[in-house]
Amino acid sequence: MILSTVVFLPILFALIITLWPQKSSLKPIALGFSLAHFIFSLILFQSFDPSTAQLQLVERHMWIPKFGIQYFLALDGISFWLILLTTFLAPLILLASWKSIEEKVRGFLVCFFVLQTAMLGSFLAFDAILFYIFWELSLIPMYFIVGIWGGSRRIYATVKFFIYTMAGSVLMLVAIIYMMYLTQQAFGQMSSSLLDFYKLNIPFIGNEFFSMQTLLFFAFALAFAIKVPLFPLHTWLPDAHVEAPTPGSVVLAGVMLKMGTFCYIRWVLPLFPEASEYWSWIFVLLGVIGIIYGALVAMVQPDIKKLVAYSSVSHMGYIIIGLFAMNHQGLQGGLYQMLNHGISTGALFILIGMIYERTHSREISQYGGLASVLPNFTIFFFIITLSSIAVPLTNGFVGEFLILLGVYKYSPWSAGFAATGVVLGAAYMLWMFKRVFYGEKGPLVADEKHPLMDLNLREVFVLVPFVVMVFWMGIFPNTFLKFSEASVDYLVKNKSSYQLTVKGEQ
Amino acid sequence: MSQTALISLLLASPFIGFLINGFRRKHHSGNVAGAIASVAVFISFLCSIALWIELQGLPKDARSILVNFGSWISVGGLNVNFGFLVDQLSSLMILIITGVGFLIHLFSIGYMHHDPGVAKYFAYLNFFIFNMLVLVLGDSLVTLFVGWEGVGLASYLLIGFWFTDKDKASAGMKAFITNRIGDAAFLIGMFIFFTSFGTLNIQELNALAPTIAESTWYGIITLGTLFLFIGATGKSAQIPLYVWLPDAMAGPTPVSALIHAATMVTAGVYMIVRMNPLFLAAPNTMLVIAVIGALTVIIAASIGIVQNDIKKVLAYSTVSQLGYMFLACGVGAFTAAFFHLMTHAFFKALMFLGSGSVIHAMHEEQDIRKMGGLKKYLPWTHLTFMIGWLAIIGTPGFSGFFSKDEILWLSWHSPLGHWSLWGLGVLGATMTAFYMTRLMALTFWGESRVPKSTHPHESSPIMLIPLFVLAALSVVGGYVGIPHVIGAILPGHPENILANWLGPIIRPIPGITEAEASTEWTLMGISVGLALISSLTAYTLYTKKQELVRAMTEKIRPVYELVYKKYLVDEFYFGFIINPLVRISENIWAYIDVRFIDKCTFWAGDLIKGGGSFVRSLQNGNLQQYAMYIGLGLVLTLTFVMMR
Amino acid sequence: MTADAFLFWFLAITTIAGGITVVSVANPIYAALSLAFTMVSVAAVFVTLEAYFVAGVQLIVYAGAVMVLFVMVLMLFDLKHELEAFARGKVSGAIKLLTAGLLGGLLIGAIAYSPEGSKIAVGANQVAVAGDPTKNLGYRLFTQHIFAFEALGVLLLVIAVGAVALSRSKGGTHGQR
Amino acid sequence: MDSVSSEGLSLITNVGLNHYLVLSTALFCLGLIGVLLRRNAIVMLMSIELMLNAVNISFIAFGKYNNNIDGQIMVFFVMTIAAAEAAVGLALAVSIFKRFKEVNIRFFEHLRG
Repeated sequence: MILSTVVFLPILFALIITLWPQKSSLKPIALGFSLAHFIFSLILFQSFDPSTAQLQLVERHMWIPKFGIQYFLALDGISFWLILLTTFLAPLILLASWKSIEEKVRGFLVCFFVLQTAMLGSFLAFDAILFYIFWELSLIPMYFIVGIWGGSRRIYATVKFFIYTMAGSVLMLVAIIYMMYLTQQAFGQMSSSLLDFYKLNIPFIGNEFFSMQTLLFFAFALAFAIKVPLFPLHTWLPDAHVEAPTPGSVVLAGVMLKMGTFCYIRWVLPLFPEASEYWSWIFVLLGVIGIIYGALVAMVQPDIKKLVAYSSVSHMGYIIIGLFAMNHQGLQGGLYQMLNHGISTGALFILIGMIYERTHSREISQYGGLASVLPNFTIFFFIITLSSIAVPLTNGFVGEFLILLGVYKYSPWSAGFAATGVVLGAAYMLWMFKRVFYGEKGPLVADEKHPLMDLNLREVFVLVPFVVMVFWMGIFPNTFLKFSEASVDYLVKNKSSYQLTVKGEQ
Repeated sequence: MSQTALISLLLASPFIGFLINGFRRKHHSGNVAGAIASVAVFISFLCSIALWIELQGLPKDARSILVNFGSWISVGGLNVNFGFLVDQLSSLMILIITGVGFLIHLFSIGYMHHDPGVAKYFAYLNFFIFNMLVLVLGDSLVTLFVGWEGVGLASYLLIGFWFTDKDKASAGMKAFITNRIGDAAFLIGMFIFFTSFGTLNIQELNALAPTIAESTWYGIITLGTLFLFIGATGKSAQIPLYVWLPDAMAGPTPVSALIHAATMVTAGVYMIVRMNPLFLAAPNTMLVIAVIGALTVIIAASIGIVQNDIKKVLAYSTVSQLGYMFLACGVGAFTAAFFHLMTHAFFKALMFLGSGSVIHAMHEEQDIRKMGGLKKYLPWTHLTFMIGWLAIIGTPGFSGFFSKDEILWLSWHSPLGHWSLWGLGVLGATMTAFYMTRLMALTFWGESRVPKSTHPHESSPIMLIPLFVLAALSVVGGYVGIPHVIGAILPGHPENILANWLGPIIRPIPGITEAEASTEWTLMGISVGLALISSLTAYTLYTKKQELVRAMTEKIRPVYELVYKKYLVDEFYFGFIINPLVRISENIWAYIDVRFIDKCTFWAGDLIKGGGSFVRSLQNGNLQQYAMYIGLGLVLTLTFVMMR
Repeated sequence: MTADAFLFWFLAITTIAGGITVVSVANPIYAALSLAFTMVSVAAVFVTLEAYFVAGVQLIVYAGAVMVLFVMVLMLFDLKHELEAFARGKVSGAIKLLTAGLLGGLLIGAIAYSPEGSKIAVGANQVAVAGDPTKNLGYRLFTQHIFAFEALGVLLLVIAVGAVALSRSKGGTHGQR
Repeated sequence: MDSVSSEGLSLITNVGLNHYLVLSTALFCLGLIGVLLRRNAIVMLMSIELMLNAVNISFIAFGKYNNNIDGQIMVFFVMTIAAAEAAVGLALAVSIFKRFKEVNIRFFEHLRG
C-alpha cells in the first residue's frame, strides 16, 4: 500500500483543501501536507532494496479483466529517485510561491496536488493504460496552472503546450492499444501490463520504416520526444516556461520534462530494443543538435526565463544522447542528469521568480550590478549557475561527465560535438550572469525609490535545500547512483531480452 | 602524524579558511581575514614539508604516498576515487604552491588592506589554493579535472573581483570560457583514454603506456594526448587559447602573481609532465607541443616588447615563458620543463609582486610611460625586481639561467628536438632580455616621468618580506638543477638534484645520446651572449636614447601597430568566431525557432482549422445539400461495391 | 412486338414523361397534376405486373387521397409569385445533377451487369403463384404481417393527430408572434 | 437481320425484370433531381413521392419475377408510409407557410450550425 499512498496522498490533500473553510490558512496547510508527503515518501528508503533490478512494493489488482487492464504500481531503481525528486520539490515549490500566487490560492493548490499525483503515478505505473491515464492527467492541472496564473500570453502558451503534448500522446495511445492487441495474439489473453509487453517479440526489419517495431517505436518515441522536448519539437517549452508562474515553471522543468526521458528508459529502450538500437542515431543526432542549438539560442535571449528555458532544451539533449548511447555510463548519466536538471533548473526558476517578484521584469538589459545590491542572492544564483554549467563537485558535472563518456563509447564524433555544449553552456550562463549581476547598476537595480531587498528567511529556507543537494549530489554521487545501478546494469546486459520480474515472485 | 591525516589537513586547511572567510565576508578587517587565510595556507605549507620529508624516508623507487578517501563516481567499469597521490613530482609542486601561495597571501594583506571586499578576496585565494592542491594531488584524470576546473573558477572569481567594472567582469568571463574550450578537449582526451585503457588513474595509465612510440596521427595515444594538450593550451595560455591571460591582469596584482604566473597557468605543464610516459609514446603530439610552445615563446615575447602596461608586459612574458615549458615538454625534456616551471614560479611571482608594489606605490597607475626613475623611491622593490629581471633574462648564476639553458640545450640535442626549435628559443630569450630590460629601464631607471600629484612610497614590510624571500629563491632556486656540464667544472661536482629526484617517474627521452660538452658550452654562450647584447641595447635605448626609440617606432609604424594590438588576435576571434556565433544564434532563434518551427506548427494548426471550417461550411443547413451528400454517399458506396 | 412489350414501353414513356414534368415545371399546380398522371401510369405498370390489388390501392391512395392533399395545400397557399422552379447556384446544381446522374448510371450499370436480370427475363411469362394473387395477398397480410399491419394503423392514427396539431400551430420554433 | 439488331430488337420485345428495374431507376433519379434541385418544399415532397413510387415498381417487379407475393405487401406498407409522410410533410409546410409566408426551401435553413 505504500506506493498507492504515495501516489494518492496528494489527491487527498487536494480534497481537504477544497473543503477547507479558512482561506487564510490554506498555504501553511498545503505546505504542511507537502512536507508530510515528502517525509512519508522517505519510507521508500527503508523498504526499497537497491541490490536487485526486480520490481518492488508491487501493487497489482485486476481492473478491467476483459482487456487485462490492471491497477499495477511498482518501484524499481529507475523510478526511485524521480519519486523522491517529485516529493522533494513540492514543499520547496509551495514555499517559493508563497508570494507569487495571491489569487485563487485554493484552485492553485488543488491543481498542484493533482499534478503531483499524476506525475508520481506515471513514474510508478506498470500498466500501459494506467500509465496513460496518469500521463494525460498531468496535462490538465498544468494547463490550468499556466492558463490561470500565468503571464500575459498565458492562453497562447498553455494551448500550445497542451496541443503539442496531446498530439504526441494520442500516437502513443494508438501504439498502446496495438500492443495490447499483440498481447492477445501472443498469449491468448489481452493484457496491458508492461511486464507482458516486455515479453512480446515484436518483429523488426532493419531498414524498412514501415515495419511493426519501427512504427511502434516511433509512436512512443515521438510522444516522449515532445515531452522531453527534443530539438525540433521544443518550441512549446520556452513559451510555456516564460508564461508559467514560478511554481509552474519549476514543476515543468523539474519533474514534467523528466517524464519524457524517464519513459524512454521505461518504455522505449526495453520494449523496442532492435529499433532503438537501429534508430538511435536519429535521437543522438537530434540530441546533439538540441544541445548546441539550445545553447546558442539561449545565448541571445533577452529574457532570463527564456534563457533558462532554452538551456533546458540543451540539458535535455544531454539526457537523450546519454540514454540512446545505451551503455552503462550513458544510462546512469542520463538518469543522474534528470535529477540534476530537476534540482538546478528548478532552483534557477525559483531564483528568477524571486527577482521577478522584486522588480517585475525579466529583461536582462534592465539589470546589471545586482551583485553589489543583493549579495546573498548572488551567491545562491552563482552556485546554481555552477551546477548548471557542470563544474566538478557540483551535481551537473557527474551527469555530464557520465553522459559524455557513454556517448563517446557510442560515437566519438557525437561526444565531440556534444562537448561543445560544455563551452557554450558556460558561455551563455556566465554571459547572462555578467550582464545581470556584474557591471554598473542597471535601471532596475539603481532605482532609488524601490531599493531591492536581499533574501528573506523564507527564501533562504527555499534555496538552502537546493544548494545542499547540488553539493551532495556532486560530491557523493554514489549514494544516488547505487540505487539505480542494479536496474541499469540489468537493462544494459539484457537489452534484447528485457524482462522484469516482481520481487518475491518466481 | 599519519600520511592520511597530513594530506587531509593539507587539503582541508585552505578549504576551511575559505569557508571561514566566506562566511565572514561582510567584515572589512583585512588583517583578520588575511591572517586566517595565511595561516590556513601556512598549515598546508607545513604539511607539504612534512610530506616531502616522509617521501625522503621512502626508498628511491617507491616514493609515493597514495591516500584514498573513498569512491567518488562508480558506474559500470568506471571507478573514480577521491584518491590523492604524493610522489616526487606532486610533492615539489605542492611545496611551490603552498610556499609561493603563502608568500602571496602575506603580500596581499598589505596590498588589499583597504579593499572592502578583503574577506571575500582571501576566501577566493584559499579556495584557489585548495583547488590547485586537488589538481596537483589528484590520482586520476578526473580528480585532476576537479582541480583543473576549480582553479579556473577561482581565477574567474578573482579576475572579476572588482566586478562593478564591466571590463573586469568580462575578463573573468573570457578566462573561464576560454578555459572551458580547453576543458572540453580535456574531457574528450579522458574519454579516449578510458575507452582504450579502461582506467583514468594516472599511475595506471602511465604504467599501461606503451614503450614503443606510436607513429600515426590518429592513433589512440596520439589523439588522446593531443586532446589533453588542447586542454593544457587553455589552462596554460598557449596558442591559440592564450588570449585570456593578458586580460586576466584585470584581477588584483597578487592574484596575477599567484594564479596567472606561478601556479595555475603551469597546470598544463604539470599535467603533461605527470603523464610523460603517454606523451612520450606519441611523438606526433610531442612535435605539436614543441612547435606550439616555440611559437608561443616568439609571439608572446614580441607582443611583450611593445606593451606599456606593466602587468601586460609581465603577462605576455608569462605566456612566453610557459611556451618554453611546453617547448621543453615537446622535446621530451620533462625535467627541464618542471625545472623552469619552478624557477619561473619564483621569479615571475617576484616580479608580479614587485609590480604590485609599484602599482601600489603609484596609486593604481599601471602605465610604464608614467613611471621611470622609481629606483630612488622604491629601493627595496627595485632591488628585488632586479633580481627577478636577472633571473628571467638568464643571467648566469640566477635560477632562470639554469632552467632556460637546459631547455634550449635539450631542444637542440634531444632526438625529438630540432635546431630550428633551438633557434626560436634563443630568439625568444633575446626578446625576453630586451623587453624585460625595457621594463626595468622605463619603470625604475632613467629620469622620472611620474606625475607631480603622485608621491611614490615604498611598501610596508609585510609586502616586502615576500619579495625578499622570493628574490632569494630566484637566486638559489636554480642550484637544484645544475646542468651536467657546469656541474662537472664546479668544485665538488654537484649533481642535478632535481633530475635525480624526479628520475624514477620521468621516462628518459628515447634514443638520447651522450652530450658533447663543447657543443653545449657553445650554445650556452650564444644564448647568453645574445641576451646580453639585447639587454644592453634595450638599456641604452630606453634610458638614454628615447628619441631614437620614437623615431624607430615611427619608421615601422604599421608593424608596431600590429604588434601593439597583439596581432589583432582578439579582434580576429571576436570578428570571426564570437560575433558571428552570436549573430548566427540570433538568426537561428529568429528564423529557425520562431519563423520556421513555430510557423510549421501554426501551419499544422491552420490546416486543421481550415479543414474544420471547410467541413463546417458543408453543414450549412441546406436540406438539399444534405440530400446531395446522401446521394454522393450512395454513389461512392456503389462505386466501391462495384469496384470489388 | 407483343402487346406486353408495347404496353410496357408506352407506360414507361408516360411515367418518365410525367416524372420529368413534375420535376421541371415551375408551377406547383402543374407539377401536382403531372404527379397524378405519373401515379396513374405507375398503377398501370403495376397492372402489367399482375399486381392488381396494389394497382387499385395506388389509384385510390396516391392518385386520390395524397394528390388531393397536395392540391388542397397548394390551393391554400397562394404561390403565384414563385416563378423560379429551381434553387439558385449553378455549380451546386450541376453537382447535384451529376450526383443523380451518376447514381442512375451506376444503378443501371449494376442492373445490366447483374447475372440475375437475364435469367429472370427468360422466365418472364411463367405462371404466377397458384390461386388468386389478391386473396393470397390478403391472407399473408393478415397472418404473417399482422403485427406490421396493426402498427401501421397506429402510425396512421398518430400521423393524423400530428398533422392536425402541426397545421393548427402558428408555426416556427422561435416563439409566438 | 444481323445479330446486333436482333439483339437490339429482343431488348425491346422481350420485356423482363431489367426493364422494370431501369424504369424504376429512371423514375428514382428524376425524383432525386427534384428533391435536390427544386426550391418549392411542396414540389420536393412530390418528388419524394416519385422516388417512393420508383421503389414500389422495383418491389413489384422483383416480386413478380421471383414469384413472391411479399413484394406487394412491402409496397402496401410503403404506400401507407408515403401517405403518412405526405400528411406530416404538408402539415409542416402549412405551418411554415403560416410563419414565413413562403415555402421556399431556403427558409428551412434555420437549423444550421
